[in-house]
Amino acid sequence: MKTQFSVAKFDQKLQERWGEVMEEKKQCKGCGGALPFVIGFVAAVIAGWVLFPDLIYSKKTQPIRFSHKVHQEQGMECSSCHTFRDDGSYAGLPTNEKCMECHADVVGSDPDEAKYVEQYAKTGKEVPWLVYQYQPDNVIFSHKAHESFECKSCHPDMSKNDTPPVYYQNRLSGYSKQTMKMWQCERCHAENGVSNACHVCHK
Amino acid sequence: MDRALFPEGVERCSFGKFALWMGFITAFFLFGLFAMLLIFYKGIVVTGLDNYFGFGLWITFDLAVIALGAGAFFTGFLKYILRIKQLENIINLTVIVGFICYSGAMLVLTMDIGQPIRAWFGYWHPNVHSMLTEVIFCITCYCLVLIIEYVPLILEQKQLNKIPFLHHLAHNMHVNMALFAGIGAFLSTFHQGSLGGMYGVLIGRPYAFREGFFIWPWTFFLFVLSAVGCGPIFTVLVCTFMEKLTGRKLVDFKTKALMGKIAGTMLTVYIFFKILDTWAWANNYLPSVGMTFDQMFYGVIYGKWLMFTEIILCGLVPAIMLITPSIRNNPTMLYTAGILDCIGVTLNRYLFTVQAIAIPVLPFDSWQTYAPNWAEWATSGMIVAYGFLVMSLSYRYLPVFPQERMLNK
Amino acid sequence: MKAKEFNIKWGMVIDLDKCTGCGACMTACQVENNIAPMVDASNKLRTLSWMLVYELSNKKAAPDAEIAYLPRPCMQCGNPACVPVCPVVATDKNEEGGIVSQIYPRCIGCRYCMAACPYHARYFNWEDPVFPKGMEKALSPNTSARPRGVVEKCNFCHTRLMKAKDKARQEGGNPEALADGAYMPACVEVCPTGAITFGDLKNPEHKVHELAKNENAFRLLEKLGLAPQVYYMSKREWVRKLGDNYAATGKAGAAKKHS
Amino acid sequence: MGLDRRGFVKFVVGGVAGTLFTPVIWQGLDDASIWSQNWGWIPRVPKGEVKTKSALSKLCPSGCAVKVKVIEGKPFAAVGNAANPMSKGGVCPICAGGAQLLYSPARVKSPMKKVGEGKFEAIKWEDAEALLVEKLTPLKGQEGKIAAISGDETGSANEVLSALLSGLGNAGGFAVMPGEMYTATRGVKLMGGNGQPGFDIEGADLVLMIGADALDSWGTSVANLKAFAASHPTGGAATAQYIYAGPTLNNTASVCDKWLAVPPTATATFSLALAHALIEAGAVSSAADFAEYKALAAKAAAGFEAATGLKAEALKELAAKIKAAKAPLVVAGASFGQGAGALDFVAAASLNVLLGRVGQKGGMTVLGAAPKAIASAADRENAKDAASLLAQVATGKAAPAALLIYEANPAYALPQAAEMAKAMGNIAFKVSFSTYMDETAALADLILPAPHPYERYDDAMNPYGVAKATYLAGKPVLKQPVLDVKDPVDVLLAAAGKLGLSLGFETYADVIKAKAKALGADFDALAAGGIWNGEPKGGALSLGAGALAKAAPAAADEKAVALAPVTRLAYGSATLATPPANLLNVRDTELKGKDLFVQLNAATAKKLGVAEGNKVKLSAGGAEVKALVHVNEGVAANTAAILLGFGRSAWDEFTKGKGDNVYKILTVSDEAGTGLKVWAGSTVTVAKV
Repeated sequence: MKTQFSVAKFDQKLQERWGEVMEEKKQCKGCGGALPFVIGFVAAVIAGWVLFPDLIYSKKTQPIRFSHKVHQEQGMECSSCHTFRDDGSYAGLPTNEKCMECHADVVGSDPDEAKYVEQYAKTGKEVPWLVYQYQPDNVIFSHKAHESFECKSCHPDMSKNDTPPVYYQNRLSGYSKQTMKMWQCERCHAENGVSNACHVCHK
Repeated sequence: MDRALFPEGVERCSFGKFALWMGFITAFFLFGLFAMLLIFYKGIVVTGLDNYFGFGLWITFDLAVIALGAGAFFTGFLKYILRIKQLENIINLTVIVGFICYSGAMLVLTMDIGQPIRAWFGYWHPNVHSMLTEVIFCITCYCLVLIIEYVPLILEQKQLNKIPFLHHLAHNMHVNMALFAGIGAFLSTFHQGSLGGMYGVLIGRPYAFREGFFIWPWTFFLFVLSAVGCGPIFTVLVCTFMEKLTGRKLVDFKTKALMGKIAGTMLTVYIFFKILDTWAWANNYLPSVGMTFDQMFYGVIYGKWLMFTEIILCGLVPAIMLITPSIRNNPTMLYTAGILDCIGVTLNRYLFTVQAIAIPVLPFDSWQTYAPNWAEWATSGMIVAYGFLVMSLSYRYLPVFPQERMLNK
Repeated sequence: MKAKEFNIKWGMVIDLDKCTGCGACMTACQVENNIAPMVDASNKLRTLSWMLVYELSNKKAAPDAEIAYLPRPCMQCGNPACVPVCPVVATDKNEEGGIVSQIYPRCIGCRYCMAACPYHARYFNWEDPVFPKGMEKALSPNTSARPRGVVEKCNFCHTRLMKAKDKARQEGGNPEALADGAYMPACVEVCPTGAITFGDLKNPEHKVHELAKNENAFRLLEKLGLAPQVYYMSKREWVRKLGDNYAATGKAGAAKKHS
Repeated sequence: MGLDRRGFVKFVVGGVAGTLFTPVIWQGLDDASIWSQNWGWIPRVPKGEVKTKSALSKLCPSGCAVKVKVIEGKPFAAVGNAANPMSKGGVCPICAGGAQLLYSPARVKSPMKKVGEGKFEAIKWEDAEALLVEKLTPLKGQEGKIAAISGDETGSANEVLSALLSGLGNAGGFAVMPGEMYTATRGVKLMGGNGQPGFDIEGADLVLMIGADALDSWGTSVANLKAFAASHPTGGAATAQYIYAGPTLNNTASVCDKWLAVPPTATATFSLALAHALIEAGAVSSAADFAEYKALAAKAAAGFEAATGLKAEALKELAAKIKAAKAPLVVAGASFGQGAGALDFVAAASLNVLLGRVGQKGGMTVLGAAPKAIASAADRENAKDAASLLAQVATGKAAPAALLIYEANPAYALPQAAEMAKAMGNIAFKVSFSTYMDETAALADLILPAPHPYERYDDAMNPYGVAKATYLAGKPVLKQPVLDVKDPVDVLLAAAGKLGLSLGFETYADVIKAKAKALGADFDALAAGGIWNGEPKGGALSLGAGALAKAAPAAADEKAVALAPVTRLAYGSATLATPPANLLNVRDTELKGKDLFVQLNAATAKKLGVAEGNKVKLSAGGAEVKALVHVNEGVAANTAAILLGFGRSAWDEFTKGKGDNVYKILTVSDEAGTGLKVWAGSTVTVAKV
């Protein structure tokens, strides 16, 4: 009996509620208009373009404030430190061995040089440089095949750079913000009539 | 207590009874949901699939429900394009069945792929040569069409329909339904065919491979025909099942018999070509690649009885039953034929999916067997439960059956 | 779809009369391609073996019983069954050399390609790769480790091809005309009897060019028209029969559709 | 103004719409898929320069000269060393996965002291070494109190062990694990020769392998494979015939021109019956015992069909082929590399004498004793065999108080393994110098972890089977071992010093360098993958008829079948359980889940009343092994073939508890005439369970 009663009551309430909805609708006609929609739209656009990039990227700085400018002023070329090995593979960032040709001991007055000598050269630990052009494991890139291009056609021109730029890392994907995306590789390959077959770049 | 929400002028069971029923179904649904979450968490290693059987119950299930859901597009086509008025008595039901089948299939597909996070690659990086791409696009589009067809039905719910905007929206959608039905018929024909094409193009799988017309192997056309040969009658079976369950008459038998006639006609056309195709396959194609008919079968699990059941018992027999008016007009016989028909088409999908890849094509390889495990059954069961839930809600609250009031006076 | 033609076609000729079934190729393949060891490796329905050595039997009773071992890499078919079916272009045959690629970051794991391949050359990562503690330090640089849920297969150690090309460039050679032996997959390199010969099938200076035309050479399932780039050879008739049933030509060793 | 519900809905809808015009959803989708492509828990692959370093990879019994590929100082792959004249760039399936074994989960990570049944505690090296000296000190000078078992056939470490024992007054305590080298050298003695036999497979144009699985698990298999490959040019005509006579259609037999199914109980009968066929075909020998030999051969021929299940015709055909060959060679060996008596060897080797092939190109050779680095070390062939030693311990005939175990696994890899392991319990202090946590280490009181081949100096003198004296040496690939290990020889030399015994060396490296010097070889060249070779020797050998005459006829047991343990190099060895990377090579007709398969041919299965898939137990000598039946026509008549090397109780998750240890049911008997322990002709009963 009790159940029946409450069911009936619920039923009644439901009916009332529908009535209210109808009422509300009538009251609301014209009120507010499109304004809330516009506010929501604009807020979302601002959040998406301004806040989102800040949220998705973490900022990191290089372990040593390495100045490409200073080295370039010494008359060094990119290829003085970024070399090819005998098998045609690319050595990429120089190791301690290379750096210590000059910096086995402190030779200048820059505190970061002293930091390098103390923390890395002396201990034999390699510097955990952050690679702006980071590519994941599934990519195989041959610098040898791209040797005819200038470094700066893909990399930022570092020769004038005194303080390494901030490293932005995508929190979700783990990629550097400057990681070249696949469409960029593909576009250049297409423009130059080079194969875009999967295995040309993937492993 | 939810009486206010019922369609105009019909009776429904008490809310308590309904809740009990829904709870019962929800239990199955939740069990399947658990399996689904486990699959997303651990990967499909929890299923019975393996290196030999990359496709199994799920793909069979998908193909079967898409074929059975074909009632929606074909009936829509007949009703809105060919303007067979009588079909309006059952058209709503075909739409709901279609919607359940397609949305369920899409959910199963998401589970079935190894990297669901990248499911959208199918749209972003499509391979235009792949039949599966065609399937992905057509199923998605057609699922949208089904939603568009389903929405006005929801909007016609007694209370919602009181809102003028929704009322008008529903009305306008109805007016243009012929357009959607046309689009739906086009899309659906293509992906039903593409599903067949998916197997027909497998040059490495002699059981499935077929020559064809232009880019479409014969299986493309056979799958379209078999789908329209079973979809309408499946809707009839669903309707009859609902009638038995609710104890109310929903659609008059005349309409059902008409659906049976439509299905029967298509099934007859299908089975004629299917037999021709099988004959040509066994006598021309197989010998041309150095294989024999006997090599395609193994033991009981993959025995010849499956093919004979599919083509004769569940193909030829229901086709004859459905095109013979005297048999068709007997309700028991109609339903029997319908059940056989649906089993036949499901079996066909199973054989093309599982048997085709069970056959050791390498002469030194051996037969492997496959049995779905609990996780596959549970998730497939979840989709069935989902279908029951949607159908129950639709039946209770939406004006699905225009004849219901009249028939239950 | 018309099969693409290439100027270079990397291929193998595997002399089954020299394969003892020792399994060094399988081990080297796992090492090169970072396949994590599997605790229950006897469940062959769930293992990953890009290179798999089959045991063939003439099915005769002792003392006439004979067996042969057949290493099965990916066939790199000229007319692959797997490529056109992939919905997301994760696999392709589109590069000079004719190696069928398989790209893990693109693959969505639908396994349609596995259903398509009659050689069972494709494998699905049922689980994430788990190496015994520390063994991940012995990974090869040549192949990225794959997550679960994607399909993978032999690619003739493609990274070695890229490295061989770089070496040719460094040494002033032509990366598109590598010398015989400048590039070889791990299984070829390791095989103690040299049962696998590898090279450019189209280059007359490469040994495989002639070997593939040998009267005892055949391809697996030639009849299906997949046109593999992997050839086998055996002087034993029963072995050749098991390879392709002679259906394509009607008799052993007769004109092969060599392309 | 307050925001009502409808306003809120509009706001949300606007927000969603606005979001569509920002990168949030699109970049989010993209980043999420990139995330799925680089999951943090998927290991990263190394980047950097790949270098190759030469190494002597003694993971397989004969040792492979390899080039180890190293990136960032870490080995990741091994390939053959083409500069090495023995392996000619080949590598075996074990050594091919050598880099991964550096990180085998079975490796002993630091010295361990036993603190209870099956319980160990990690201790420091200085404590471990002190404990070793402490335990040996009171035993010094007491004859019979210290024993050692070495599982290394070729290393100079044996000299150090032997010299150490002699120096401590226990010259007779040095024992070796039973390998073929041991019995074959005894066999040569019975034929009037002296030294280790060698086989010039490369130079032969017909190679008949009796028992010897020469293309997989026997001898210097990689060198043998290279010889086989050279005589079988791809696409060309073969220049040599290979014939295998043994119990199973194994890897060797699979590429042979002919396989003769000979049960392991009938090896000698087969050889002698073949001798008879050859004599019938006109073969004569000037050896003094030819007449006696001829009579023995005739007797064997009479029982040939019954013993082997083969037709006599097969022998005639074979004899004709041998007669037609220019340089036939008979390679004598046990089908699973051990346990055959000297007489099986003599019977097969005598065929080379009969054919006049001793000392010829492509024939059989006898290698003289090699110069030693440590003069006080005993000659290898004078060592005891470990099975005899432990049998004596079991019966109380020997009572050592300390046992040093070097690279050996006697608790697992000796016949009647369970009894051997039990006998070890009678020894108070057992030290295991082992790289891996094997069954013996698990029983030891002190485990001193040995380095992986890439972490140590090591050498190999005359790996069994080589035709001429051969010496290989290697140095570490890694600057630092990946675990807290020490070279056992270094440890022993230091202990010797503390025991007041100077062996003249401080490190194993010095011993090896001295050895190289004694041979006149350049160590650095050897370490770079080079080789030192002596000249092949012949020597007059008899037909061994005197010894063969004493052979007892095999006892016929109607109920039992011959047991043919099967070794496959890829699956490991007596000292190495199947490496994780090689587990995939094991077929599912050999091992399925945790069950081994016993292979029977259809006739044998029928006779035994068993069928495919039946679970059976094989019993002998009070022990049993359970297995599933696999009907396989590649097995000799009345023979049950089953993989050796499974059923591990230690090691790691990859091998532990898989299958059963067939060593348990190998029964030892004394060979008539030689007194050697033999178990190659073991029989078992097979019953359904």
